[in-house]
Amino acid sequence: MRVAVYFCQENPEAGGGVNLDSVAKYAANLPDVVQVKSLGVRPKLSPEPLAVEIGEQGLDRLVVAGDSPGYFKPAFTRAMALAGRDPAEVRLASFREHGAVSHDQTERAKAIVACAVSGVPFWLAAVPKFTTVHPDVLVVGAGIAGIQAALEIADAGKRVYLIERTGTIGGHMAMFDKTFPTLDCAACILTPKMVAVGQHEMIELLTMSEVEAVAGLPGDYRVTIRRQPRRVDPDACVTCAACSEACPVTVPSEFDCGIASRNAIYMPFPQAVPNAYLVDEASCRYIQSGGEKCGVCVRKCPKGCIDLDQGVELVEVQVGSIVLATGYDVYDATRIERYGYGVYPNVLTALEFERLTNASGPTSGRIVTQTLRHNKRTKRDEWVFDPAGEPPASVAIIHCVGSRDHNHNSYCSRVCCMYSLKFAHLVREKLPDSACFEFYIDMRAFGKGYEEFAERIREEGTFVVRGRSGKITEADGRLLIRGEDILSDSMLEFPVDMVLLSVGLVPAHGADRLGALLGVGCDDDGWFSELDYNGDPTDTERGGVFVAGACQGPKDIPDTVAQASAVAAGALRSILSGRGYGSMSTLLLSDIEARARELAVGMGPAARRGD
Amino acid sequence: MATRVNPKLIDDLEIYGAQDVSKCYHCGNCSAVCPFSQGERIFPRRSMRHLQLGLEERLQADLEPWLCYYCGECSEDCPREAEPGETMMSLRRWLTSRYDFSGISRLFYRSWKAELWAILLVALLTGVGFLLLGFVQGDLEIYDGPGAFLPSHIVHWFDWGMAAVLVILLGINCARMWWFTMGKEGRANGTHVPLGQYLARAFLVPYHFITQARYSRCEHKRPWAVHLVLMLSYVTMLVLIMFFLGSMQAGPGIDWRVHVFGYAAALGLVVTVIFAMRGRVTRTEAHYKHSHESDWIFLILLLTVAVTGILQHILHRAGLDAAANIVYVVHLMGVVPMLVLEVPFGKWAHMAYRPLAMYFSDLQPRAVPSRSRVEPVRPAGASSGRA
Amino acid sequence: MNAEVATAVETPVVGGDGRGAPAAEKQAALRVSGSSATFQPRIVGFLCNWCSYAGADLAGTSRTPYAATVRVIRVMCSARIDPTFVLKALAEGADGVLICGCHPGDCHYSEGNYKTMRRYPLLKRMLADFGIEEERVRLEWVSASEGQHFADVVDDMTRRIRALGPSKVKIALATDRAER
Amino acid sequence: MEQHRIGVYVCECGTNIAKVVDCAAVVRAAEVLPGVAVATSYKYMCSTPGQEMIAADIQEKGLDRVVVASCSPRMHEPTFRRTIRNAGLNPYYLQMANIREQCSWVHGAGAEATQKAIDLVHAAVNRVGLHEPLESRTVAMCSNTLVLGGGIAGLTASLELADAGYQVYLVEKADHLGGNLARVDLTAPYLDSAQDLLRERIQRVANHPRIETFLGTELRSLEGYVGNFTAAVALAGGDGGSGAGNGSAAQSGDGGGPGRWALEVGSVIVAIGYKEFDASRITHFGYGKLPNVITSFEFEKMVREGRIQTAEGGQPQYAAIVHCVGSRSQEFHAYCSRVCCMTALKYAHELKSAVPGCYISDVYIDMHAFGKGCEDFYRRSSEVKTLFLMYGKNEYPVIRKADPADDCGLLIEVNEQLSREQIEIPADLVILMVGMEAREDSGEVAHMVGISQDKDGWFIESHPKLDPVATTTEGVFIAGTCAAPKDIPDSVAQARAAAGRILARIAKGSIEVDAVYAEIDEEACSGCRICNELCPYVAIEFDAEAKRSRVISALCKACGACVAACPSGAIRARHFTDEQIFAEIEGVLA
Repeated sequence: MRVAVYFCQENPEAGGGVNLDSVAKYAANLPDVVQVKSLGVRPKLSPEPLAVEIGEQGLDRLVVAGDSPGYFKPAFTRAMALAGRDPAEVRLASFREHGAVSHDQTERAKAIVACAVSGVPFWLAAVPKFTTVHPDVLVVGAGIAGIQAALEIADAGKRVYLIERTGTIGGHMAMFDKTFPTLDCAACILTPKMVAVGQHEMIELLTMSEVEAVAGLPGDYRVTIRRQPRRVDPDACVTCAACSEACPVTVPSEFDCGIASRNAIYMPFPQAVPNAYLVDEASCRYIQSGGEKCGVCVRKCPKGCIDLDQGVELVEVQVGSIVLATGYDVYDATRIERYGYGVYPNVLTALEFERLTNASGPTSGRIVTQTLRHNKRTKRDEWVFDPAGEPPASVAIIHCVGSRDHNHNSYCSRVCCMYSLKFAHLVREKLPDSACFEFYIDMRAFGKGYEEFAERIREEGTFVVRGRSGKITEADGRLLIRGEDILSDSMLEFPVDMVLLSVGLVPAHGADRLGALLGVGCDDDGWFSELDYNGDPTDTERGGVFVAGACQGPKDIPDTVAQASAVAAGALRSILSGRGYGSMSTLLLSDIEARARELAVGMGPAARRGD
Repeated sequence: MATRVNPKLIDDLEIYGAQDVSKCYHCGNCSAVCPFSQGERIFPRRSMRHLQLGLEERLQADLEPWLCYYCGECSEDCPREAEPGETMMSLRRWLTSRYDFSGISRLFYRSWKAELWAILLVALLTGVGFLLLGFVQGDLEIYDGPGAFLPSHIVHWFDWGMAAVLVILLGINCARMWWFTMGKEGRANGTHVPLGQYLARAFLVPYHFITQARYSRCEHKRPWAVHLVLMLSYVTMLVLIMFFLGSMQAGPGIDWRVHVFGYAAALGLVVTVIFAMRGRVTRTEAHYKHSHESDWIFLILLLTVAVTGILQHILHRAGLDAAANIVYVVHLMGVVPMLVLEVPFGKWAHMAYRPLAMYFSDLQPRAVPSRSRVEPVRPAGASSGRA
Repeated sequence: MNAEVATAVETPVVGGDGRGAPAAEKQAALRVSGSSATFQPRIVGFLCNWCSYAGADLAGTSRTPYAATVRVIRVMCSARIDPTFVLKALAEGADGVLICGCHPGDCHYSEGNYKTMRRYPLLKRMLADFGIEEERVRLEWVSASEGQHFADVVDDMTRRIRALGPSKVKIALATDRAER
Repeated sequence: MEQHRIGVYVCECGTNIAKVVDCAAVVRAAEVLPGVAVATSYKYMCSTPGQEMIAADIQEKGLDRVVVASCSPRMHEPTFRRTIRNAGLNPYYLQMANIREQCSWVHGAGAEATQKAIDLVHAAVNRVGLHEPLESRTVAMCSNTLVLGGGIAGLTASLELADAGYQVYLVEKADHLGGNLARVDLTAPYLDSAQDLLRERIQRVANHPRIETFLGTELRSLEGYVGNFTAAVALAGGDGGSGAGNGSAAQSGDGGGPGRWALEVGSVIVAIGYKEFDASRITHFGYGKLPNVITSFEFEKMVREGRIQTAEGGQPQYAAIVHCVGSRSQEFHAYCSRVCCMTALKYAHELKSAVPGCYISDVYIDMHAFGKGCEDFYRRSSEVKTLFLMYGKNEYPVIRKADPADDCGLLIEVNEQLSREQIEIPADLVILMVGMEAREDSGEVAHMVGISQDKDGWFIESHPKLDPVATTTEGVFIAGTCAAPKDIPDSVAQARAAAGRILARIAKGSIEVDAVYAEIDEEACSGCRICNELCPYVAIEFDAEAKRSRVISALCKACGACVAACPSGAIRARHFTDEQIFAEIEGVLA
């Protein structure tokens, strides 16, 4: 067999990755390789001359190597056809796609080329050595992904350590009002699972905890967890609220995205799990004053379960598998000045609106504009959401805020279109006389029942405008919104009472640090990198470490849940069989070469069927 | 009747500087941030669309490119780096070449070498011509008065000749512009603008020409200021040369009544040109990011003219008449190509097209149905409403 | 204790209710179309757990309004519905009985609904003997994806029974009680 | 009848119920009902405090029956059963009144809705008094799994289970593995090799000791219940296809015979995939009539074979790609097929590569570039000057032959939305991005394994959000595109998810099955055997000596058909007894 290797780079930036010269040298010395050519970045290929070359050289197989070499494959395939060779014998050696991204992964790149040359799929040859696996599992992050994964594994009778950074599990989903497209309330479907987690005998729930350090090898990790003091005994607390009623401090509530306030000792929300109060160190007067002032909650607590002097605790757990489900944060809308978020009181982000329209939110689900109130304590006028406030007569929803934009995040956040439509529905449902406008670029309603939902929203009388609004300014107390209505070929400029910004998703803060601790890479946008985009969307380069949900890339609830269960499968697979995969980094070039050689025998040409 | 898409047009426009137009995914951001995008005149997005689709007829009839002053905001906010501002600029270049009957402009924009050679050629001819004139009838040692190397009255006549040529060339192109944007379009949708309106609104041309009023409405003010100074200086200079050349050239004493204007204008020209050049080198401001070769040629030419103009004036005052005369010839070698080439066929044509565009865009809504056939040409846009 | 804490925050929203409005209109419409404006029939619905009950739930999740006349009793399969259930319901004063099952061929238990289908005519004959208008008992196929259909069925049946007026049995019962 | 101590709990469900139903009134009405000891309402009964409230009352106030008036029992019955079990009550001492889905969400605020809620609660109270303590039985969990469909989803699921060390029977109807993906050359958005992905999976499956592959084989019937199914598979349509893999081994035990196997499995994964939309159904496109109008899969073949050319054998100078063929339309399929947009962009790149000079028009409605790396992929295709044209939903472009004078073979006329122009696009080759459809045999399969389909024929998951791979039938799971259109990563994730659910069960070794089934009072039974024929699950056996029928409870699925049919009223449907239902009837009509 006579093989030729062609190097071409699709992406100039990514070209800086592996050391192409040394890979080329290596390729030249591989058996069967008769020619190696470097075609540079985005080469202009024309099949005809290639065909001639193939004919002259009598080539049986071409290997196209580089970052995303698939961009050039069709040219080679056609060349093979023109030269009368088997067009299926064009093999890809995709560096980036197979994890050879940086300079120190040149060896990996060589292995990828070696596999392609011998016509063996890389993932078939590149299988790390198996390791024995400790039966316990660590799940990091207790949003819906973490909860789902933890429950599935625990239901199989395996021990799960579920750690969560905040004081309660539930994540973002617990903040939502309704969920698209079926509009059943998020609480109704999530709280049972939260309760189940709280009650499950196989789940060890550690809230207010973060991964501090990771030691050990795949299958046997020793993880040190830093546990912030809750300062309230969750088992003793009966959530009687005596403490919070006594607490003199009020600060914006994180759970309500700052549109409502809480005390320094508080419950994130009524259905929180663990269902107990906790003390916010940053705002607690006692702690800030070093025990000098206040401490009234301790005196008020009928069960004496508050210990304001409780300290940080380091917990070490031994686990075989680690599941990353750290989820996402929302894009900081203040970074886009022209939308005036943070300047105009009635420009809200999606999450703020979720809380506003939520039955358990500060206005009991009434959609109202902010009203100016005099705060006696601070002696200042403040904008507040008053349940008796004025409902907006018109609401504008702007899609793709911080997404699909080179100046911000170039990627699509995947969920915004649908939740924006959901908002439109909620507005029209609760305020039938109000007008609602959606400014979108592409209506990405791709899931099961989504397109139908989008149609329904239009029928409900929401004005759906194709064209992203450019600016928001204030005009006599109302918000003046300006944008192009492309489909009706006209400019729009009209006042509204409320603007909702469909902010995109960004990786949760600290995800990069966690990734570094665990040796899990992140892509250019900061999302955790999966092992293989298509084949292994929930595995990672590091053996025994899995990713689930939005921390791997924006996702809606069904896709997140599916991934969480998939991860559970991965963990259970290795637990039940007692053997798990090691890390890719432990693979030696020689191993892969050897394996590729033995597999090459009996590895026929590509499956070509179903025509 | 459906219009045929021409995917090749964007390749052609690339030569005029529109490199990124294909990146646009039509979010409408640019139109929304542009203060001029209003009512019927929606741009830059719509123009970008016409360009992507290669609808030449439409583009040729569009006035929008002239209504954009390239403040650069749309380009800064563009989510896809499609450079709407630069696209509008390129469309202006393209339109200039379309309006031009001779095809020279098209040649210049597609090959800067050709433009350069043409300028050099004309400059050479001018130089030779004036040297002959000088040596035949005058004395190199005399700058002014009897026996002057280049007597002002002759140069003056020459200037008027120039002006006539210029007006004719530019006039024809302006007429074509009118035909493309008003005449043909009007016919297409069976309307015409009554002559009365043309007369009533005619003041708009000088108004916009002098004040650049529209430009001042852009978010960024500085480009407007710079442009205004440059333009006013240029016009002042033109007036001085056209009507007061005698007293301009007179010397060596300084005749403040005229020269003070000369100094102001010269200063204005030099400063703004240098400012523009600096901008195009540093590329900090959006509207200076991309420079077409023609932009550089234009600036360099203008600078030479200004500098030589000042220099000959100084030399004359310094009593170095011979040197002054030589520099004067060089000066004319710059002026002439500028007038016969740049103004009608090059970047400078916009000083005519822009105010005209304002004028026409003001007139278009005033069109009335012609007695003949009346039917709208655009498909009525479906209402955005309860779609 | 927690109950108080939580309920204290909550005060039911009245007005500004989008879902309520259409429902109300609908009911108004029903009233005028019905023979007697005041009469609100009571219909007992026997729904199979797998298709029809899910269908009725779907009507809920997709907020499809329908008349508040039907009272649903869940059974595993329409085949479980013993004729005596229907008679019992009528005897207890129901103005109508609605039986819903999966579409023929879709039965979760493969052919339960066929049995129902076969039983139905017999049931009708029985009713005729008792002198009960046959429109008061109705068999409908409602699948898990037919929330709208279920709503329509209920509304339609409500309209028809309004036209019929209260069931004789009911009146008899009423007078009966009155005498006692 | 002995006095009970019944607790009635009315859920406000935030405002979902409270805004329409006057919960306080319901509570007042419930309080006075016979046997009711406690009646109260709460914001979220399903929340921890809510559940704790019930538990506390059971212990402190000695409740022996519980009624929860809230959402549909299909949602929270398990939750509250668990609650009262933990509080020491038999889980079947619970009755729920559905006052949300079937009351507050479908009725306007007012007396009627509240009255209905009261009636439903009354019925529940009546009924719950008659509930019996039932014990759900645990049955053995067979660790074998049947996987239907050898596409990427089926392959992935099989490997996941087999790698965990459990037997898998992989049944593929076609004569080869790989499914629809076998026809694909490159995957969007990174243009990696689909064949490598597939070869890796197939190779591993082929060499896996725990996977038994049946090619050209289909499911004929599925008997039994979760953990204990018997699947009959047989060669498709009698003809062997390419033989039955290595399937002719041990398994062809009873019910076997040539080309037939009876497989003992504990769970079933249905991953039968999709079929492509038939483009000839849309007349505007002239597919099948115009020579150079082809479907995406036909183009895929061209790419694989390196022969991207027109019917006349020439190189296309203009190519056009039309999106949403059969998808997002009123006449055909309302849903979006989810993968076509990215596939279309892939084709644009492939064309650029194979036919450098070619001008490409991409005619779309909305560009669904939502996945990781997809938006970037979209940007790149516009950078290489793919011309994107937008048409309106349900305003199909019209494809027609060009005049000989034109420099192209075909013309596509479309009302272009972004320019509001009626334009025509030159094309020599038109690629129709055909959408996904449920397979013809999906109905059959659904019926055999006992799962339901939505209006489009996709299989219905037990919960669209929180349970996307389980179905209403215990032990039967769905994965991949047979549940709805999906791209490769999502299909793979779902396949693993299904495997995960099964592994969890296997790990436990046994599963609880519902305690609800029919039983025959042998005294009352007349031995008429009517019920024997009636039972679809042959769960009723006849004892010849005793002349009595008997129910095999493990097989009984509690449909109650026999109960209604028994002339001597000898059969009781546990938890659905006549008395209980009568009580309910009295309740709703009280």
